[in-house]
Amino acid sequence: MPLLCVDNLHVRYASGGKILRTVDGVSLRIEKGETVGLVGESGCGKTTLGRSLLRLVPSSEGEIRVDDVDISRFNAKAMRPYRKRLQMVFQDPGGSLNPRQTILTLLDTALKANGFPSRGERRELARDIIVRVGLAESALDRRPHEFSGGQRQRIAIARALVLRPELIVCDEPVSALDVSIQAQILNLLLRVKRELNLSYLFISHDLSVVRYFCDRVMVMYLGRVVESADVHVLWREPCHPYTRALIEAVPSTDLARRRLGTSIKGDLQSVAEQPQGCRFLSRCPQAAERCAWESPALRPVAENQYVACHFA
Amino acid sequence: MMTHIDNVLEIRGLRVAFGQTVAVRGLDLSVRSGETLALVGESGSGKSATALALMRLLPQAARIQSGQAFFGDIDLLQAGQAALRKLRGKALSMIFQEPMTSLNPVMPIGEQIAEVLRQHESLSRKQARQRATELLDLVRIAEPDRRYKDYAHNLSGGMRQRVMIAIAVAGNPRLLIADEPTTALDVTIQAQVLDLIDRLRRELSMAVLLITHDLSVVAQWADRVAVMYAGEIVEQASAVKLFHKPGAFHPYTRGLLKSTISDAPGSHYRNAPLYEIPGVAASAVDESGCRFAPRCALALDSCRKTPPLPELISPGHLVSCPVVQPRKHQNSSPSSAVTHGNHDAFALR
Amino acid sequence: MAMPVRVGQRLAWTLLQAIPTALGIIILNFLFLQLVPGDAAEVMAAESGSATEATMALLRQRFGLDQPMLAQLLSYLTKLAHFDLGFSPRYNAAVMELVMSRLGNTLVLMLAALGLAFVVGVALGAVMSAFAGKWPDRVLSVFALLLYSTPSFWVGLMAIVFFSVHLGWLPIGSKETIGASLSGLDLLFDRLRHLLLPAVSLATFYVAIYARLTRAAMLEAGHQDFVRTARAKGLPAWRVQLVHILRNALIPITTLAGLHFGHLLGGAVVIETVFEWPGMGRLALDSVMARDFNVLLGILLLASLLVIAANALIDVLHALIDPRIKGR
Amino acid sequence: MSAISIPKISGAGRSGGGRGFAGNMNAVAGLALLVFFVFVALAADWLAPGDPLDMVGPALLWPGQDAAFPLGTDSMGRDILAGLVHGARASLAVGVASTAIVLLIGLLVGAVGGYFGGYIDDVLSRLTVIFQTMPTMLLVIVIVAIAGSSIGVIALAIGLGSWPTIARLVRAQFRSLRESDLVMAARSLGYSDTRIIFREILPNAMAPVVVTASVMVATAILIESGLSFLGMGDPNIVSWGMMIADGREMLRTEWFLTALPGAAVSLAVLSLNLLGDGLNDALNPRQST
Amino acid sequence: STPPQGGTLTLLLTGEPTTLVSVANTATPSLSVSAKVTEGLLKYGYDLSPQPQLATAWEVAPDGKTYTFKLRQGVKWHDGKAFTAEDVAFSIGLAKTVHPRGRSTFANVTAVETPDPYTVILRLSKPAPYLIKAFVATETPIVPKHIYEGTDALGNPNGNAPIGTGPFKFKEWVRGSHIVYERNAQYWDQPKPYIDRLIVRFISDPAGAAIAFESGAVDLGYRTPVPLSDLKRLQDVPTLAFETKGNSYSYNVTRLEFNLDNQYFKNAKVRQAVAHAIDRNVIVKTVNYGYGSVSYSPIAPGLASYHDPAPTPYPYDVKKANELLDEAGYPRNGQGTRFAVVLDFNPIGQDGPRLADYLRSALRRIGINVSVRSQDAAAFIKRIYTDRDFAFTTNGASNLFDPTVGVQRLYWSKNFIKGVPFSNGTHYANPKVDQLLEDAAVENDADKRIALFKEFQQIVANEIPDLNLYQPEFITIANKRVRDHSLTADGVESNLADVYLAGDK
Ligand SMILES: Nc1ncnc2c1ncn2[C@@H]1O[C@H](COP(=O)(O)OP(=O)(O)OP(=O)(O)O)[C@@H](O)[C@H]1O
Ligand SMILES: Nc1ncnc2c1ncn2[C@@H]1O[C@H](COP(=O)(O)OP(=O)(O)OP(=O)(O)O)[C@@H](O)[C@H]1O
Ligand SMILES: [Mg+2]
Ligand SMILES: [Mg+2]
Ligand code: NI
Repeated sequence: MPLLCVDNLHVRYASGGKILRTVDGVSLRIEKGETVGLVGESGCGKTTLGRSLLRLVPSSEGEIRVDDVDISRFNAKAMRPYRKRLQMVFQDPGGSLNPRQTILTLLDTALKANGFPSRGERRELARDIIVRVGLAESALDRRPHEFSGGQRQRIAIARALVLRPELIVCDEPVSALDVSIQAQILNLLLRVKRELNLSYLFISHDLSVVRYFCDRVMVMYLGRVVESADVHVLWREPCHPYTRALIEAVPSTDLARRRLGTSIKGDLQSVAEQPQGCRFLSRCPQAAERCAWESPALRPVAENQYVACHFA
Repeated sequence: MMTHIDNVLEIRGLRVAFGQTVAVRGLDLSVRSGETLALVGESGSGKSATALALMRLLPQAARIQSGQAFFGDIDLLQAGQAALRKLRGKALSMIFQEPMTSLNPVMPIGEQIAEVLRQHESLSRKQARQRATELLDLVRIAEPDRRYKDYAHNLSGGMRQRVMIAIAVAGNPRLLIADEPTTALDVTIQAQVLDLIDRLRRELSMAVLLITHDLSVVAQWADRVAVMYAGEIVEQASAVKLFHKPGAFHPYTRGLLKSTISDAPGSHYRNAPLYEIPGVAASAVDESGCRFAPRCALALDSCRKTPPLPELISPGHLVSCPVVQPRKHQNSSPSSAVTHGNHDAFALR
Repeated sequence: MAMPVRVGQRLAWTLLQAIPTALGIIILNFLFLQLVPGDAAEVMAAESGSATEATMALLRQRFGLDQPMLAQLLSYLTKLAHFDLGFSPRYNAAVMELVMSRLGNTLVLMLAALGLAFVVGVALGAVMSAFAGKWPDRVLSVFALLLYSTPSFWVGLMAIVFFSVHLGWLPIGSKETIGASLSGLDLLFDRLRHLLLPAVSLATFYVAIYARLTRAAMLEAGHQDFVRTARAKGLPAWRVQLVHILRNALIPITTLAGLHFGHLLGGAVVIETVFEWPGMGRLALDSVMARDFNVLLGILLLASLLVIAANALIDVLHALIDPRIKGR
Repeated sequence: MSAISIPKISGAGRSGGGRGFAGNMNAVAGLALLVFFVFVALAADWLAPGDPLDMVGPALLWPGQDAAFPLGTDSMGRDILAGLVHGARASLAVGVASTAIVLLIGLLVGAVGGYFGGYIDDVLSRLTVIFQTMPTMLLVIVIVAIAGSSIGVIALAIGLGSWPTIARLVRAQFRSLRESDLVMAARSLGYSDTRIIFREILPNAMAPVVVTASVMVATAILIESGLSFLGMGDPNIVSWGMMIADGREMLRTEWFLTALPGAAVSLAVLSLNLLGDGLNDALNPRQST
Repeated sequence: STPPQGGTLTLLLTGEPTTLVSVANTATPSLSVSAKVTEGLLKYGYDLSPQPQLATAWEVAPDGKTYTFKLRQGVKWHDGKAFTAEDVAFSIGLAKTVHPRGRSTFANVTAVETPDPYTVILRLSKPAPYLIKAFVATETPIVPKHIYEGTDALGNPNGNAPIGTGPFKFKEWVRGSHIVYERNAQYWDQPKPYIDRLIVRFISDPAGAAIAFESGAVDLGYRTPVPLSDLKRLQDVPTLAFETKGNSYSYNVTRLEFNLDNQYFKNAKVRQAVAHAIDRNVIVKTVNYGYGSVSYSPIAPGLASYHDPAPTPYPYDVKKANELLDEAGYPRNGQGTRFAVVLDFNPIGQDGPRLADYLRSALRRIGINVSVRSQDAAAFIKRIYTDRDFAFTTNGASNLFDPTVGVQRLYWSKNFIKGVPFSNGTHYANPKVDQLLEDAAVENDADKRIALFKEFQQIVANEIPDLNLYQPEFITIANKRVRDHSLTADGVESNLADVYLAGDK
């Protein structure tokens, strides 16, 4: 039984009188101990999807099953026990930490709200976790702004970890950080994953990071999953034209692969303008007439590889 | 003093401070005409401060403490406002990092292009409009006539950045400074934008100072690379030298390259953890010795006392590190061996 | 969407939204006013200096005060549904007529004050922001704060003493030379002369606000990226200030101008008293004192509609200044 | 004339010289002035013992004319210095009390509406609009007519007339903060709504509120003086507004009767505004590193 | 020589009238304008002696029960209709039903007869010695029957645009601003009126009024239209003239009224103590800037024949006051306070707050801690006369044209009526006083009547249900070019037919 199983999830925003179908029928599953990557262009709905899994934004349709229990319509009270199990790490290392609280308070509050009544125990857990993410114990008495970006991200990770979750949704946890610090955070995430047998939903727009970090990858385009495959498979044989373009566009330090100036045409669209057919239509090099009116469904093309394209 | 005949820009000893914080400390750099010079370094190393100092657009809190920057026969750092106004947007232009906010939200984009034209060429309103439409076409914006009246919010990030490019190249600049022009954009759009800049560079024969923190971008689009650490250039070389052979010399550059996730097949977490540069970025206040020394595995006692001087280790390859100078190690072992050994040493930590 | 359609839709939407607000205002105020001690009959009797039981009963009946409270409210709302604001037995006149005779004067005063405050304030603010941190900024800042902190009636009284009495340049009180029977340009000029002092007195406070606001908004806008772009284009400083910064700064300033309408109307009570300006503010004060609640309710209703209309106007203005705003 | 919130003066300080609160000369001057006024208000009984409304001397003495009354006496022979000193207490009390009421209502309405949104927000917004469209001064006058002109009622009335400004501000803050990572994180940790509102959002939303509130104290002082001008002040308490109102009849001859309390109002309002500007700079997140 | 013709006179009012005819409303602003258009049967000299206006002759029967008026002939209403006895009879009937005090003034009138178009006869059940003074234009206005008959008199449009027989015709009323009257060229008393146009401006802020006088924006105002404090300065303004005559139709007495139901003030000793604590001379001098005269009696000194000038038995004596309070059982506590009471002041008029301030100050000296309550007129009236929720109050009452009309209402126990303003607010009840007042009301013999009133004054001076303090002096201010504005008892309130502008073209 997968840890998390999402079926045909829809999230809609009302914006400027229009309904944005930001997440439009996404299904996914995450096994215990698995790291699933979610890539896609800016604004395609990655964050929204990640948040809706944790019921931080309401979904309008679809199921979110944890251990086969559908939590998608639970109220705040019923969600309580699940909050502990599903945690989140945000992109902005500082933004999710209350600037007015010390690190100890931050951790302590999280523990207290999740049923750790003993003060001594909470302190112990906080101390333990802060060391575990590679910070000194003295960090507990300081406030977020006294730390560097990388350290703040460690604190955010510590706060997610202190509740011993089973799944952490990591929303671009390293995008705001420098390469040198990026390596530190990724190494940290990997270490705790091994230690605690965690699952990750790892959201990123950086394909190299996803490739390094994930077991399985899902590629999103304008609210839909267009391809989903094992990470090695995807790089070896990308099937969707968008996935291909994406992988091609990744710059490389390898001078041999220096590009010759052929980039994919067209600009990124917003979810506001959703064509009837395939959403990639306007930028697709192999678009055909059929693509204009028939929206392709996600279908298996190989073992563990699913693609939403008529021509894959 | 005049610039070297081949150089569009020559910076000497540029020093910029924000109050107590010294953001740029004695930077020497020259940009040759027609080339793309990449300025790389981690966040806060002073890249933007350098660029803004050249444009003389630093925030009020900042102060240029010393240095010269010759652009032709004009020292940009000394030039008066009138002279600057003549240069900016004409011979010297700049694209900023944030395409979302760099355009005036309440002015049609076409007019924003036309504005710079009317400022520098004495064009009539109509001619300016004509030219602006052509520029929109040049940066590959479809239906330029219609788009002329659009506002920034009608455009996607990539299109906005292209409009910025149109504004920047409107005056046929000799030097285009591009400060992280694509960090806010997607890889596919990033490729489009950088390709466009590259094409315009060739067509308009301008030089580009490309500021970025992404080494792979450098490898893809730059001719030459200058690596900055804590307000100083620590290494300068052609892209070929740095990424190919003989490779980077400065321990910081090497650390950077190493911690960048490789795109070689087989780079996956199950195979090896990532390399980390130990320690945290240097604080901008203390100022003795090599700025990288606290994080450097090779650091000698002397490194902490005397600041290293840049040395030419091969034609066009400058390194500011006395320890890794290849000739110093020539007697004992070939430089490549040294580097390998060091890699292992780093890995052990 | 074409601009006129956008504007039209916006107005229609605002009007629709105004109905529940106006109804809320009426009902809330009606109930609220029930708490006020004393009634219109008592006031009239008190003013007359004497009364008998019979005259009191007569007066109460005329004011409808002999009816139960809910019946009064219901009959008021029924009348309102027929666009009738009721009748004031005190003035022996329809409330609509009373209020309308004052509305124009109040509007003129308010618009003049607001316009003056806006123009002067924005100009001052622009100067302040251009010299931010330097001495012209400091001097003007303190000046603005002084304007802000000086009670308007004090300014008004002082202005009368100085300009009207000492110098004899400007007339005192009222909105025109009474009984002069002027016409055409002379009338206009006469009215402007009468308008000047009240408008200036009412404006001072807002001049200060707009100046500070403009300064802040322009500095805020000045720190935005697009301003750096404009400088990087080699544009002259004045062009950057006026074309790029000011236009963007106007958006938050106009928002506040809309909100000020309600405040101005309140402030007008005092200024109208000082300058004997025959406006709604005075009438409102008088009707509170006289417990003539039909009139007061009418004024409150009209005032709120005015504020709502002003805000709708500001919205339209926004749509003109700021292309990002779309009609809803 | 309630406080017109001066939104986002964040730019103001950045160029205003030094960084941070202490570096800002204006703010320090404002604080010093305010501390002085507060001191005077608190020590009023000690500085000028006795009832300031008492007729203690000959009427209409000019300042300096009689050493016993250094600032002169008014038309009833009351000591102006004593009036000013005790007036500081009344004026500041009205300012502070009404602002406290404004904060109480404004924070509650704004926070609940902004945080929960939806139906509750619609109702509260409508209520806010209703109060906002009513001319503040008129509302204050009506409330004073209902409950009489005692200082408490006046403060309450000014508070009731001015809260929409804060409510709107708080609502806007809450609406934007409720979508922030900060709140998302809190929700993902299973925090209760009350905890999120009071512990996570409120402290981070307070900066502009504090600034506006300091300006509001100033405006309340002005409204009180306007009210006194219209003859609706509390007759048992000396306030600066009342002194101005009393003195205005003699504006032409004994101008010091209005000028002295007028200057006091201006200085107090000035100090609060300077302080507000300073707070704005100090609390502005962009300002602090 | 005859006065010059022409010019515009601007009259200042401190409040705006609600109606322009004082048929059912006797608020001061209405009184100020009413007579300009709507005249009365008689006018009165300073000593309230009757003089002809619409009536040319009048006769009161010796038994005081029949009044016969001969009317002026050839008088026309402004709409051209002829003025007749029918109009007078109708107007008196109207006064009896809708006028605030007409019901009591004309209570004894049982019939109004009009034997011919120019004769009116009033028949009374009992003598009413004050009645002959009640026919002034403002008190009993003669309105056109043809306009009022069959209508609701209070809502009649004539109130907003009056038609009368007076020297001025109504032209326009700009609400909130001013009223314009034009000269009535067909006025029965040619060549009056002398001025072409009369403008009435409303300036409610007294300081603003002072400025308006100085600058010449207004010409004439009465009942002290400027701040008392400013009068001294204005007296130095060369263009202004001051007049105190022409106020005898309505003398006021400012009083301190006790609520005799109040736990403290029902005790005569406490009232006496309060009386001893008050120095009326200081009040006149400081509170009222010297404009007024001390009065211990409710009948104003101005009504010289009735006024009792005897000094109060409770003169200013703080020591005595303290002793009385000790005796009354109210010793001082630690703070030196005996008890605390709230003082309400009548907000109508200028002197209320200042008098209250004085009283607070004065009573504090004898250990009574007074806090002043400020409220507007409506709240005040309700508190005093309807709710009776007060301890004591400063109040003013007009003597009107006769003590029976203006003074009796304040002391007569039968006039203790809740809800009726300016009735017996103290709740004073003394059968002897009731008797004296009732007798005086029907006493036809002038001397006897005076004696009755004197006795009444002595009783209330001793029992002090209220403390009469002073008669404020009303000042009329005029630009020096304005002449003959206050020739009658009602001064500026009269029809102003005699006014002319000297030196004006
Ligand atoms: N609260 C909201 N209300 C309305 N629209 C929203 C809201 N949040 C997000 N959106 C819209 O939904 C779309 C998807 O947003 P989302 O943040 O999920 O994208 P993303 O894939 O995470 O992008 P990025 O890479 O930039 O983080 C965007 O077009 C965005 O404008
Ligand atoms: N307005 C400012 N006030 C004070 N210090 C500043 C300011 N702007 C930049 N700095 C400091 O100057 C140094 C250099 O900043 P700069 O913006 O040039 O870095 P950068 O290399 O462009 O970084 P990034 O990659 O993040 O853009 C940093 O240490 C930064 O903290
Ligand atoms: Mg996102
Ligand atoms: Mg930068
Ligand atoms: Ni206000």
